[in-house]
Amino acid sequence: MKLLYFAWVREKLGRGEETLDLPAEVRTARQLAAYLAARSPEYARVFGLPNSLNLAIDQEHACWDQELDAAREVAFFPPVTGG
Amino acid sequence: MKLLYFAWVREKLGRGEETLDLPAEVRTARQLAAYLAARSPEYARVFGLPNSLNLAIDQEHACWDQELDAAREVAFFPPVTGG
Amino acid sequence: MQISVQEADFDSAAEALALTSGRNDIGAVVTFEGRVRADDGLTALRLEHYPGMTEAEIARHVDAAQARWPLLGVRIIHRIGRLGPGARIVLVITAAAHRRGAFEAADFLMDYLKTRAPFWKQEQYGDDARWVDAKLSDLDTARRWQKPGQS
Amino acid sequence: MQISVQEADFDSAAEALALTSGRNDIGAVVTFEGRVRADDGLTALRLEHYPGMTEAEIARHVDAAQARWPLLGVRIIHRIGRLGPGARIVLVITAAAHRRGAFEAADFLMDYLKTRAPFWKQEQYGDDARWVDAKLSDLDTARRWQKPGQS
Repeated sequence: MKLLYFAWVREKLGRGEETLDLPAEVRTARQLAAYLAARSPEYARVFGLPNSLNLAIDQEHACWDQELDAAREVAFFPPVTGG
Repeated sequence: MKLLYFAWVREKLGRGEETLDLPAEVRTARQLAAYLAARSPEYARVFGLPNSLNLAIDQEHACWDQELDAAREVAFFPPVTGG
Repeated sequence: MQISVQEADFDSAAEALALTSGRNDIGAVVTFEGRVRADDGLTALRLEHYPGMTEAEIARHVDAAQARWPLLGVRIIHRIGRLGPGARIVLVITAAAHRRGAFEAADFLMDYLKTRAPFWKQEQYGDDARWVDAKLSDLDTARRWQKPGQS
Repeated sequence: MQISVQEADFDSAAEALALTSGRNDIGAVVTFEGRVRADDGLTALRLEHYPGMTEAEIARHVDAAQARWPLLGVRIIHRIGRLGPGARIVLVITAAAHRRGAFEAADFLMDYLKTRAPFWKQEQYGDDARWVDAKLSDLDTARRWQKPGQS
């Protein structure tokens, strides 16, 4: 699965995207965040408090309890500030 | 006193402005309309039904029962349709 | 604030530039342009106004808008005379630090231009001409801006 | 509708012309331009976005606006990259027969660009840079457009 990171999420993780093979038990966005938080202290700092993050599944805004199903890409980012 | 007429008021009266010496008993805009209505059938058609007209006293929107006082000019016109 | 009543056409972009150039405190610029629609075979509009009162009445409403929203610039142009289909009639530009004030003030000013500024439109359909009736819906729209207790 | 996300500056007047030229059914054109304010000594903004999602998300909101108001044209440009004080950031143009739809749709689209389109702003103050926090007031403002029952 392709993961994308934007704004300070990208800066804190030191990368804008990566591709991971996820274990079968990671079925929701919340489970994905928990899985990522366990990878390293950097990931724990970003994904330990997912309430300050938003996410998109296949380029649509999504909720933490949404199923990943056959998603091709998941993006994590702070609340948007365009306009 | 200078009287000004706009849009169909001007067309129906056949003039855009005129200056009249008003009798002392014409003290309000409503009394002025009644005075004008008595001048001729053309004026009666316009000023006999003042509810379809608006007016301004010295270039400010005014009400029919407003006193003319020392007004220099009074204008009669249909509801405005700019913009 | 600058208010013009004129027969000549206007250039909205040049007006917006004049209002905002060299300023770094403006975050939002709202431009409203009104145009002549060729509904029902209309061949032209003719616009008449009350010289002197028009400018004073618009200035009063710009003052009211400036008292209500923190505006950094206002420009109003209203055309008079004969205007063909597609012609520009009216321009309102509002500039502010934030978008809410700019949007609301432009909307407010258009409502008051429609319901208070002494302009009258005559529609021409070939040789036939008729004065446009005021719309009750415009009065209702303008009434949105009244505060409780105002009539 | 035409949606662009670009580093290049834009010309609002040329965009409005392209949207409306040759049409006699448009009575109202509302243009919103957002600009960089130099508040508190800001030296630049840097704007980042999510390519692909940005365009799709904006298109969804333009569709929603077109379903809600009888629009005759919509043009949206959002800039990305480094923008200095006074620079244009965002353009929304709406065209309609009547002014109410044009005003409301432009206002609606700006609220949704602020709260849903995946852009992120970083403020630069000399060598210091900080990501802009989302404003709760923007969410409240966008919520005005929800119909009863929507969350």
